[in-house]
Order: sequence, then structure tokens, then C-alpha cells
Amino acid sequence: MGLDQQAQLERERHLLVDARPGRELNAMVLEPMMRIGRAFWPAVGVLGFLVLAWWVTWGFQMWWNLGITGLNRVVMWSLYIANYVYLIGIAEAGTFIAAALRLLDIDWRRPISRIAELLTVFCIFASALFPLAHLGRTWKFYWLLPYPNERQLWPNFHSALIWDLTATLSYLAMSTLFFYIDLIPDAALARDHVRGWRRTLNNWLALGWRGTERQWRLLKVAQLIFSIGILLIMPSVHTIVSYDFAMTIQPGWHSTVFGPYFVAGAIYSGVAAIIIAAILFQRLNHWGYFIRDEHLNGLGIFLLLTSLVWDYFFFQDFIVPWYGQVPTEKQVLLTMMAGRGQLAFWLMITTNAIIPFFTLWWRRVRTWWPAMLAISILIQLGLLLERYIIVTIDLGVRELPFNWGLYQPRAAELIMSTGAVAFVVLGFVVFSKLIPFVVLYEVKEGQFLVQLNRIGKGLIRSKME
Amino acid sequence: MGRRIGRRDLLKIGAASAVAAALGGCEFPRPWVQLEPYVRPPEEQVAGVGTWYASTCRQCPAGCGIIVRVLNGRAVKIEGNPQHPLNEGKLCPRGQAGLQDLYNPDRLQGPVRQAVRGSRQYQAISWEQAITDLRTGLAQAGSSLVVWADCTISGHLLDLFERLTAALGAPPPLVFDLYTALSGYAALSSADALLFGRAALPAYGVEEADVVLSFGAGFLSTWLSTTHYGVAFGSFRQRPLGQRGYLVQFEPRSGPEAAKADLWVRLHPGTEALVAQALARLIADAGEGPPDRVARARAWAPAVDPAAISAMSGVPLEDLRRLASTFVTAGRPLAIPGAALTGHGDAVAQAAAVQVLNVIAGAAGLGISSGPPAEGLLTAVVAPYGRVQRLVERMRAGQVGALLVWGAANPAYALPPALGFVDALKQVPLVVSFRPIVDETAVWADLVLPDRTYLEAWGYDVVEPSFGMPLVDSQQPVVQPLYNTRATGEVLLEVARGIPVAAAALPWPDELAFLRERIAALPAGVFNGAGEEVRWARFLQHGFWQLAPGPAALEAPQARLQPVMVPAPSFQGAAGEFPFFLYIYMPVLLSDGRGADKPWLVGSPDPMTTLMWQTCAEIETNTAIKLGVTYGDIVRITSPYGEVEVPVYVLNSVRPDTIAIAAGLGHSALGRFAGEEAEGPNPMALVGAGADASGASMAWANIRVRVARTGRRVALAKFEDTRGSYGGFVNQAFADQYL
Amino acid sequence: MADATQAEHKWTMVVDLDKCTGCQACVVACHAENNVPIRNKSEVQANRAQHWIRIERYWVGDPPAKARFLPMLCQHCNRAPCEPVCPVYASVHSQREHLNLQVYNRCVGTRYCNNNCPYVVRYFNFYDPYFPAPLTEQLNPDVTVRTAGIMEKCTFCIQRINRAEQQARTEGRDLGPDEVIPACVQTCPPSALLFGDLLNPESRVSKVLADNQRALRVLEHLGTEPAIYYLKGGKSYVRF
Amino acid sequence: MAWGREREEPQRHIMRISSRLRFLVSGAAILGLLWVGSSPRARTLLAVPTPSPGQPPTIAGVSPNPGFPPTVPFVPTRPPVPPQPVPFPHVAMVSRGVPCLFCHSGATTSPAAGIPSVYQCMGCHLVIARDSPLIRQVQAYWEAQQPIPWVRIYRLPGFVQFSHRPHLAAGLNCEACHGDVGQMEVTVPYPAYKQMGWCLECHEHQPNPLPLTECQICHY
Repeated sequence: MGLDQQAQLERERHLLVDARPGRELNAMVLEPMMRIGRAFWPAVGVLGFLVLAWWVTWGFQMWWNLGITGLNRVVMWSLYIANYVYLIGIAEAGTFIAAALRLLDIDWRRPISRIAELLTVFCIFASALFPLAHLGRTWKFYWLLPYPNERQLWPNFHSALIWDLTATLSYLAMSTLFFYIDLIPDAALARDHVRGWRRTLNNWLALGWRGTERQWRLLKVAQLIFSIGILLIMPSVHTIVSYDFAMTIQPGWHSTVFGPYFVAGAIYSGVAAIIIAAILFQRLNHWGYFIRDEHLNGLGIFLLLTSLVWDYFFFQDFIVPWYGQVPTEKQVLLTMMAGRGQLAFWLMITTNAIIPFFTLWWRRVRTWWPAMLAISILIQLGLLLERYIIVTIDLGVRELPFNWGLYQPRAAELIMSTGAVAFVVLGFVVFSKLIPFVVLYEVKEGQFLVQLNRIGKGLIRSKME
Repeated sequence: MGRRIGRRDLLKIGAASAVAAALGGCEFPRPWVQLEPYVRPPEEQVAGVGTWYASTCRQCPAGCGIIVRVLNGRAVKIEGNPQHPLNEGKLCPRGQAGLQDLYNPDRLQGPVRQAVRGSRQYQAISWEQAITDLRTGLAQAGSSLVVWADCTISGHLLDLFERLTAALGAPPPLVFDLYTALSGYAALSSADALLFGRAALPAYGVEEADVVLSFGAGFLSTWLSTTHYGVAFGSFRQRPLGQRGYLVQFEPRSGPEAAKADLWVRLHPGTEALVAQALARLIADAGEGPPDRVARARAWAPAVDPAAISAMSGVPLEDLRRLASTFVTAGRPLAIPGAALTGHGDAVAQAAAVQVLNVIAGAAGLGISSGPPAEGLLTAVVAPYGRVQRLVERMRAGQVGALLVWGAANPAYALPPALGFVDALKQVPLVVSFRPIVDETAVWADLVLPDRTYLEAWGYDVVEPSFGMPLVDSQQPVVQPLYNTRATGEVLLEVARGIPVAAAALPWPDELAFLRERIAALPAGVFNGAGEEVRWARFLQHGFWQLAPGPAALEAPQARLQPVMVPAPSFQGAAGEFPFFLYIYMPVLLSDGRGADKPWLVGSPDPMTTLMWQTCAEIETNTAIKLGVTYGDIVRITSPYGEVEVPVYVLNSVRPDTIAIAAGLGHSALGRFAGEEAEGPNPMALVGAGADASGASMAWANIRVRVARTGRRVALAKFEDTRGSYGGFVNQAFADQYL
Repeated sequence: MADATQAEHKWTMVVDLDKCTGCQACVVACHAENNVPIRNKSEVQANRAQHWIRIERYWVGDPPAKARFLPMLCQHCNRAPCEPVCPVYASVHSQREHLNLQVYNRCVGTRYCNNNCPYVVRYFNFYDPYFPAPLTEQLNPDVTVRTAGIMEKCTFCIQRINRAEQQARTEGRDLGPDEVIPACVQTCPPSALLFGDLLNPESRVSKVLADNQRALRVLEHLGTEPAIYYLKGGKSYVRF
Repeated sequence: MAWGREREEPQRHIMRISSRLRFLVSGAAILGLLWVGSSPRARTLLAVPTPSPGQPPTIAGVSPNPGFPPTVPFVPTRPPVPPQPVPFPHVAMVSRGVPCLFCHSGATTSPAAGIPSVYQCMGCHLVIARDSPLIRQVQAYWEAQQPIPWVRIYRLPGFVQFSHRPHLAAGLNCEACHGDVGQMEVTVPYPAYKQMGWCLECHEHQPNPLPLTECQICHY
């Protein structure tokens, strides 16, 4: 095989050696941003309607109060909390993955890290609303904040909910800034290359970016700081989320494994979500150039890895009560596996453990986008089910057997859940027309750094530092 | 009641009193409320400080003493009267809920007339109009007047009714309702008459007994004087010197009694009396125990075959033997005849057969009772069922000119439809109901003249049974009457003034004058009262008048009577066609249906089923599996006389061959709570028109039924989680540890 | 949370399981005293019944099993699991009365406390209470009517405790041994419920609990230190 | 090492600073709005001020409670004064030496101070000041045997269980909470009314073995 053939092959395989002129890349990124397709307004309409339904339902719920939900005197936490944990899991994973891959300097991250960060931003906004929606008196939520008041009262810092609030808010701030800092150069790019109101917008976002030496240095430092910070804060935040459950004495919740278990679940769902988003953008924006098999492959391997980690902690979560042999703890497991929760339980096992394990070992599967899309969506479903089981099924088994209970969601919860997901998707749909969705400067940087060198008869990809 | 309440509804309370009522959890109330201070304050009342008035509970005939906390003119709480010897400051749930009789949102606010019976189109009329109508009706009816009263009627009102009927030459008032019918009042007092020569309700010294054989007696839930027996049960369980009474419950179904019993004998329905006789026989044959008891046993025990009875009742013979020896060797044994055995066969004979065990045991465990304590005071005596049957016949034959129904008697609901009371009612020219709320009978009435509830009205009540403490309870209004209602006593006096013959018999200006005249005749009691005024004040202040103890215990009969013979139980309905036995019982909260219009009672969980707002058919687990039904499946239960549709509650509280249904629901009237919200059958629809052999009580306990699935389901309004509280290792571990 | 040494009282209840006949008198009395709303049928079908004190019915033994009654109300734990989890101090401990309080106007309705209550005795107002007039006339003005979105639970009739204490304080004397008595205890026909101050050796509960072999506390292994002692059923001396 | 470079131009500094300012200012503005919106103190600052004593009573600004829960309820710190059925001048009584407890006799024995009955008013005014126009109005109520529909001025929210008795037993006088009603022509609420912190200022300095600051003292 001749060298040019090899070079051709390498270029097809790898984005970074397939350098194109900057103008062409810019066009590739900015053109879909400028184009409002036929499907755009219908999509915005449908999603907007779902989001609107979410808010209207919330309004109704505040008026009639939580009676319109399926809660009962035993199971007083439900789908709202499950959604919260699920969405914040995705959120944390998004930025975490972006940060981790950047620190590890893994090159296939370059085009997709913005997708991950945006995912974080939207999911964390959506999830942060659910704890409020689940309050009995939402309009008093500010009592959870430590502010000086004439009652001389402060929130209870013993309560895991307060830790949770603090963690969520800090992560909200952190990840939003992280996303924004990454955005600045691309916003500047858009500012320089597009016309109309988008230019004004990106002009604001770019904060007067001119790409000077100093600015780049500052940017790199900031990205480094935030990456490290996120790496540190993310596990702690999601561990704190798990403390909402682990700190109680409710059988099934009172578990020391919950911290890492939740973190694993969060990353798992995050990777799957990124895969879904990446594939969708690859298909819809014809970004075969930016998002290639190598990216799907890398993400697939990552997905398989996180799946195995999740399996391990899940098993742990069963082993501990099994050795404990506390009747109620045993009853919780039985209720999940053979009782009221069995359908959801086995569905979850299938989607989260069995399917990924028996598919993702093969590159052919990992690089075939329909399969990856299907698997990822199933994993999303499975992880939502997992949270649902942990919250409602466990809570239905109490120490006093007279007071067991079963929770069945009603329309309110379902509408609000779909509304939240719609909110995230809507965010993507709208923002994809406002800002560049590929971290173009990183791609260009990579293409600048990585090149093919001829060694003897072969071509080697080399990267200069 | 989950509907939203406007906060202004709650604020009315604040406006209605000088103290803004606590309200509106956590919303700030509206800026201003109006106060309504007294024009002329009652001297004993201080705004914001409760005043306690003593009165009498009228939720059941027992006559417990109550004290009512009145705050700013509103009755806010009922407690037991601590001085009252009957309930010693305690109160049962029905007594607690009396406030919701007073403040029931569906009460009639004045007299109404119904042009077309059953149309439920009531138009309000003035009291003058109402009294004129009633007067003309009574004048036309004359001697064909019939008064039907509830057993909780105040003595003075019953007295007035009697004088009125006597003046008109009509039969004396008929006292009959479902509560007394399902408790077997008539049969029990007739049994005492048969054995001891005095017709009086039995009253048992449970607190003194150490072995109690209860033959289906619901004495802890709904039977005779529940609260007193509850108090007695407390001391029965904790006798001095750490002794603890031993309770044996013979019943096909486990109510609270069987749950508390040390031994629950799930015998064949209808064989309670036979088992009692077998025990007597075994005592006589074994010869164990104190000689006098053995002697009495030899004298009294009928010639029955214990082995046959053990086969019939399903109680092993050796168990019977052991029970017999336990009974006869105990210090103070006691046998209680329950309601179930007064519902079939020869009710009087069966009750007597159980009482014979007390005769054998000697005076200690005997039923105690006492006669009317004072001259001129009346107590309601429940009519035998035969009289009801004859009355319905007369009504159907058009021989009844006017029917006055007072109180919670509610015959249209209480009587079996098979008796055809409602049809017979159509032949009666004038039907008047005095109930403060429209019940099933008032639906078929021409006039409804709402009486005042017992918290707004005067009265007295001779406590019966009085457990050896002759008592007269006082009943006084604790709050201003809510609506434009009038005490029936006043109405009667008013009516009588226009009827010459009656006017002579009822000369009093108002019912209070009559009442005070009656009370003035009271002999000196434990409270020293010099002069009529002081005595009257004390009577109201203490809430009761305790007299010198009358003839205490029913002494054992001198002459040896014929041993009571009890026939083997015979059931209505062929065994092949109707495979199951029907067991009707009065639940703790609803009793005979009086509780159904009070949210506190109908909305609180039943002790055994934990059901609220519903009553179900209790079916044993294996039976339910055989029938292929489970919780909430609606089944059609058919008896030879009728059918009801009722959801299933799988509960091991019944025998596999028995189906238990609670009375009290299935109302078509009686306000929104009973009529619309609550759902459940009225088991009387399954009962035939017939009476028992003695004619004392209706034959309601020997009915066979069959069960058919309807395929429909209903969500059960239950409190417990059935997966949790039945079986399962968690449940077992929990029960072993704590129960 | 609470330190027994600085408490003025240690309100304690004794439940004699051998005497409780499950007659529900305490339930109705509690509804009357504390303005606890009765939830309608559809609410109960959704398992939202609301009774501050409930009689739990269990079956023990092999069929024909025997029913057993367990009155269950707020245990007023000394170390209450519901207290640390409340983010706004709506569920707090009273040092002086040694009670576990629910401050209605502070509650925002996170319902975390009920998740952490092993006795499931805390009830949430899923709807506003509904008292069709004139049932409102009966409401006890000493007790707040809770609106929707608020947790509520048994208070040991704190309004009665406060009334008695104010009485004693204005009269310048100490509280008598059995001066305070909640509605459920007052009405219980067989006196299965006793109530009193455990710090007062003269009170009935102190006397009953003095070396009582039958006394136990439900779920004590969780370390909640409940203030309610249950007397497990006794044995008869009658031979059978 | 960066992709693409261009020479630094001095005048860009201004642009950078201005843009940074834009960023900071907008962020600060958002945070400030959140703060103002969430603090009840901020809302009470917006409340309608009371006319000072002596001014004619007005019902302007009485805010009907929007029964709609989601809004933080509008709680005027100084509610405007409602019109009374009889414009009762406390000063007229007090200045003539009538003590508060003469009419509000419940205060020492009861949670509620109580409002005098018409009977009690007439007890004196059958003879005293019979022909003053205000007394005539009272007489009208008496002749009609109708209660006088006074409007409550001093109100606590429903979840506060206040009792006059212990406060008087502790030696407080009426003015401590009600203001100097004795000098009022038109009765107006005490300015610092209905603030829990205001109650606590006194409660936490009580000589009791345990301070009277526990929730169950007032909330149950």
C-alpha cells in the first residue's frame, strides 16, 4: 500500500490529521448555526409546548398542592427526586468528562467537549427546579437559604438537604463558568464571521476576545484551574446528593456504598447522554467530518468501562444488606427483585448491565451509530428507573410492616418529567443556532499539533508539545 | 374532604367569637376580622376560657355521663364525666363524635313539609304551620296514632308521648331500633325474666371475674354498655396481686373481643348456646369443683349429649371438658350471652341457656341489675320484634292513622326490606319524623319537625343496665340551638293544647316545667340537696343523680325451673344452594348506622379491617382463593330474601364457611357523608321478615348466603398495607419482638 | 439532640398492649382535640389517611391467627431521626418539655422527616383541610389548623401541657404529678394509655415503669430512644 | 502554544476593561434582583405606611389576602386602620381614669383580653354622658340588643398561640405591646407588631431556667 493511500486512510480515520483550511472549518461550523432548517420551528413548537406544560402543571400543583401527585403517606418522595438525581447525574458527568479528558489530553475529546458542557448547563438548570417543585410550600423555598431575617432563624446545617443545596448551587456556578470560558474564543470566531443579531450576541459573549498571547495564556490557565476544580468537586457533589438517602435510617437507603455508587451512575448516564447528543449532531448537522468513528469508538469504550464500574457498585449495594440479614433490609431487596418493583428492576438490569456488556465489546457495534444511539437511550431509561426504584420502592418498605406502601405516578409527575427532558433538548435546539457547537479552536489546535510523519515505509501520527 | 377550603371559611370562626380561632396553618390571615362580643354575657363565661357542662351521651342507650367543653359559645370537646359511676371519665369513640351530631352540615334548619313522599322536595314551613298540620293529623288519627321511638329517647319525652297516646286512646309508644335489635335487648331481658322473674337487661361484673366465657358478646365494641365494659376490661386484665382475667370468646368471627381473648373458639355459627349447655352438662357429669356449683349444675344442666354438640359446633370434646373444669374451678367465673345467639332459634331460651352457667357459678359472676330507681321516672323498654311485625301488618291494613317517628329509630333503614315497611308506610295518612337530619324514614315522611340534638336539649335518662348503681342522668343544653329547631317536648305540649282530650293530659306550660316536676320527685341521692332549686342545680351540675342502691344482684331463682332446652340451629336457606353462613355484626364506629353521618366515625379506621368510608365482606383466605376473589373485588351476596353487592376484604377473622358483613352503611339518605361519600351494603337486605321462635327478636343470625363474582373492582379505602401486615418474615419478626 | 439533665419535664406515655381493645376512642378524641381533618374516601384510597394516633392491627401465630393491636403515635424520641434532617428546623426538640415538636409555620414541606421516621407517624397535608360549615364551629381554637403542604404529627397535646403550666406558673406552684393528660389518654376506656412526667417520681408512669418486666420500646435498636413505653401482653394464672 | 497570533494593540485595553465592567455589572445586577425578590424584609419595606395617630382612619391599601399560595403573602408591617362601627376614642376613657382591665377584664385570667359587652358599656353609660353622639350610637345597639361589630386591630397570625395571662403575670403592662392606646383618638396597631424577632427580644431575656425561646411556647 502506497504512502498516499496510507495517508488517505489515516485522514479518513482521524480528524486531527485531516486538516482543512480554517475558512472551510469555520464554514462547516457556522453554516448550520446560521441555517434554520424546516424542522426547526416545529421542533421548537413541540418542545416549547412540553416545557410550557411543565410550568403550568407546576402552577396547578402550587395551587392545589401535592394532592395532585401520586404521593401517599408512606412514599413521600417520588419521581421528582428521581428526576433530580438523574438529571444532576447527567449534568455532573458532562462537565466531568470534558474536564477529565482535557486533563488526560485525550485528543478525540476536542470536537465534542462543548456538547458535554452544554449538557451540563441545561441538565443542572432542569434538575435544580425539581427539589423546589417537590416542596410542599414552594413559595417558601428561600427559607432554605442562610440569609439574615427578622425571625433570627437560620437553616439547619445538619440537614443533608442543605448540603445538597450548597453543593448543587456551587456546581451550577462552576460548570456554567467552565462552559462559558471554553466558549469565549469560538464566540469571538462567530462574532468575526457572522452578521446580524447573532453577531451582537456573540460580541457580548466574546468579552472583547482578540486572541492575544496574554488572553490565550489566561484562557489556558483558567481552563486548567476549572478542570481540576471540577474534577475535585464533581464526586463530592454527587456523593452529597447520595447523602440525601444514605444519611437516613430508612432500610435500603442507609448504605455506605451510596456515595461512589451514585457517582458511578452519574458518569454512566452522562457518557450515554453525550453519545446521544454527539450522534444527533453528527447526523443532523452533517458533521461527519468532526464526529467520526474514532469518537464514537472512544466514547463506546468509555461507556463500557463506566458500565462495568456501575455493575460493581450495584452488586456491592446488594451484598452489604445481604450479609447484614436485617429483615427489613432483606425485604427491600425482595420487594425490588420479586415484589412490587420487579418489572422496573429487571428492566433496569437488562438495559444497564446486560445489553452494554454483551454489545460494547465489539468495535463494529461501537462505531455503528444506530446501535450506539439505541444502547445509550436504553441506558438513560435504565438509569432513570434505577433512581425511581431507589426512591420509591425502597421507601415503600418501612420498619413497621403495617405501613408499607406503593407509589404510582400520576399525570402531574409524568408531565413535569417529560417537560424537564424537553427543556434540555429545547436548550440544545435553540443554542445550536446561537453559538458554535464545535470547540473549533481546539480542533484547529489539534490539527496544528498532530501531523503525519514518515518513518521508513510507514506513516506515524506524531504530536508536538 | 380533600377539597380545598377557602381560608375565609375558617375565618368565620374567628369572627364568630371574641378569640380569633387558630387557623390557616401558615398563611397570614386576612387583614381584619369582625368581632362579635356578647350583648349580655353569661356570667360564668370568660372569653377564651372553656366552660364545662355536664350532660348525658345519647349516641347509644347506655347513658354514659359526659362533660362538654364550651368555648365562646361553641362546643369544642366532649369528655367522659369523671364523677359518673358508669364510665368513670372515659368515653367511647361514638360518644366523642357527638359533636358532629350537633354541627352536622346536613342538619335541617327548620320544619319542612314534603308534598310528594320520597320526592325529597322539602319546602320550609313555619313552626305554627307545622304544629297546626300535626295537630289536625293527630286529631284525625285519634286512637290509630302510633309513636315509634328510638331507645335513646329522653325519659321525659317518652313520658309525654305516653301521656299523649294514652289520652288519645292509642297504643303506647313503640321503642325499637336496629341497635337494640342487633344487641338482642328484648331477648336478653326476657331471658332474665324467665330465669329470675324480673325483666331487666343483664349487667355483668367483668371487673371482678377471673374467667369470662363470652358467647359471641361484643361487649368491647358495640353491645349494651360498651364504655363501662371497656373500663371493666382494664381492671379485668390487671386484677390486684398481679392476677389477670382469662377471657374465652366463642364466636365464628374475630372482633376486638376475640382479638383480646386468651382463647378464641371459632365455633360453628349458631351453636353458642348449645356449647353453653354442653359445658353445664360436663360440669354436672364431671363433678369437679365446689360442691354447691356441682349441685346447681346437676339441677340445671339439661340432658344434652356433649359429644354430639362438640361434633355440631366443631369444638373438640376435650376442649369442652377443659373449659368446663376451668369454669367451675375458677374463683369468679362468668358467662356472657352475646347478641349473635339472640338472632335465631328461640332467642330467649338460648340467652337463658348461657345465663344458666351463671346460675351454676353462683351469685359472684351473676348478672347484676336493678329496677327503675324512682317513681315517675320512665326508661325506654325495647319492644319485642313481634310487636313491630304486627304494627307493619296494621299499617298495611290501613289501621294506622298517623305515624310519628322520633330519633334514630329509622325503621325504613333498620327493618329488613322483606318486611315491606316502606310499602306499608304508603297506607299511613300522616307520617312525621322528628329527626334533626333527613334519614331514610324522613324521606317517606310528610312532615319533618327537626328536634334538637342532645347537646341542645333538656332531658333525663334512667341508666339501664345500671350495674347495681341506680342512676338518673341529666341532659341539659350546652350551647344555644343552632337552627330554628324546636324540642319535640315543646311541640307535643303545643299540639296537645289544641286537642281537648290531650290538653287535659298535658297541662304543663313547657317541657322544662314538666321535666323539673319529674325530677322533683327524685328521692334523696348521694348529693345532699336541700330544697328543689338546689337539688335541680346539683342534678345539672353533676350530670347525674345517684340513688341509694336498689336490689343489687338478681338473686338465684328459688324454685327449680324447667331446664332450658335449645334446639339445634336451623338456618334459613338450603345448604346446597347457599353454602355460606352470613354473620352480621355492628362495627365499633358505625354501630347500627348512627355513626355513618359523622366523618369522625365513618372516616376513622375499623379496628379489624382498618377500612374507612367502606364496609366489606370479610372472607377467609382459603375461601377467597376458592372463590377466586381478592381485595376489592365486588361480589354479589345472595340470601333467600335479597342480595347485596359488596367488595371483598380477605381477612382471617372469620371461619372458612362464614362471611361477615358489618351493619351501618348502605344509606340512601342521612346527609352527604353517609349518603354520598360512604359506600357499603346494608346487610339487613339479606335478612328475612321472620322473628325467632320466642318472637322477641328478628331472625337475623341464621341466614345462609351464596357468593357470586361480578367482575367489577373497587379501590379499598384501607389503612393497612395488606402485603405488609399479613405473614412475611418481617411481620413475624416484628410480632415476635413487640406483640 | 436532647439532654435530659436540663429538661424540666420528660413527658412519657405508657401503652398497655394487654388492655388496648382497639376501640378507636383515642383516634376520634385526637381528631376532636387537635383539629385533625378527616380525609375523604378518594384520599384514603390513595393511602393518605390522616390520624395522628392509629391502631395498627397485626396477626400473630398460625391460622386461626390472633389479631393484635398496637397503638402507634409519634414516639417523641429523645434522639429523633426526623430532627436533624429538617433543613429549616421545623422539626425541633424542646429542651424544657423534652418533646419532639413540629413547627407548622416553619415547615416548607420537604417531607424528609417522614422518610426518616421509622414509625411513619408524620402526616402530610396533601390538600387543605375541608370542614364544611358548621363543622368549623367545633375546631379547637387552641390548636392551629394546618393548611396544605405542611407536615403534622402528634404533639402530646402540647396545648394542654402549656395550659396546665401557665396555670401552675401564674399560681406560683409546680406542676402536679398527673395534672396534664392528653385527649387520647383521657378517653381510653380500659386505661391502656397512661401519660405523665418521668422526671417526677410521683407520676403514674414513673410508678408503672418502676422495674416493669413487660416494658419495651418499639424499634429501640435504632437508637431513637422513644418516649413511649409499651407493656407487652401478660400471662394469665388461670390454668387451661 | 496557541493557534493564530496577532500583535497587541494598546487601545484594546479600554475595550477589555469596559467589557469586563459590562460583565461584572450585569452579574451583580442579577444577583441583587434575586436578593431583593427573596427577602421578606425587602417586601415589608414596600408595605403601606400607617397614618400616624390622629390622622383620620383610612382603609386605603388594605390588601386582600391573595389566597393564592405561591406568592409570599403580603404582610404589611403597619396595617392601615379599618373603620370601627363606633369611632371609639380610648383616650376619652383612659384620661378619665378608667383602667384597661375594667373593660378588657379577661386579660388576667384568660388567653384573650376580651371585648366588653354592650351590657357592660351601658352599665355606666346609662347614666354617664348619655347624650354624647357616640354614646347614642352605643345606646342604639343596646336598644336593638345587637352586638357591636368591632373590628379587631391587634391580631396575630393564626399559628401564633398567644395568651395574655402569663404576660400580665410576668408584670408586663398593656402599653408594652399595644402602644399607648390610652392616648389614642383612633386606635392604631403598635408599629413593631407581628414581628417574631420583636417577641424574641423580650423572650430570650427571661429569668426562667430555660429561655422562653422554644418554638412550642407560641407555635402549636
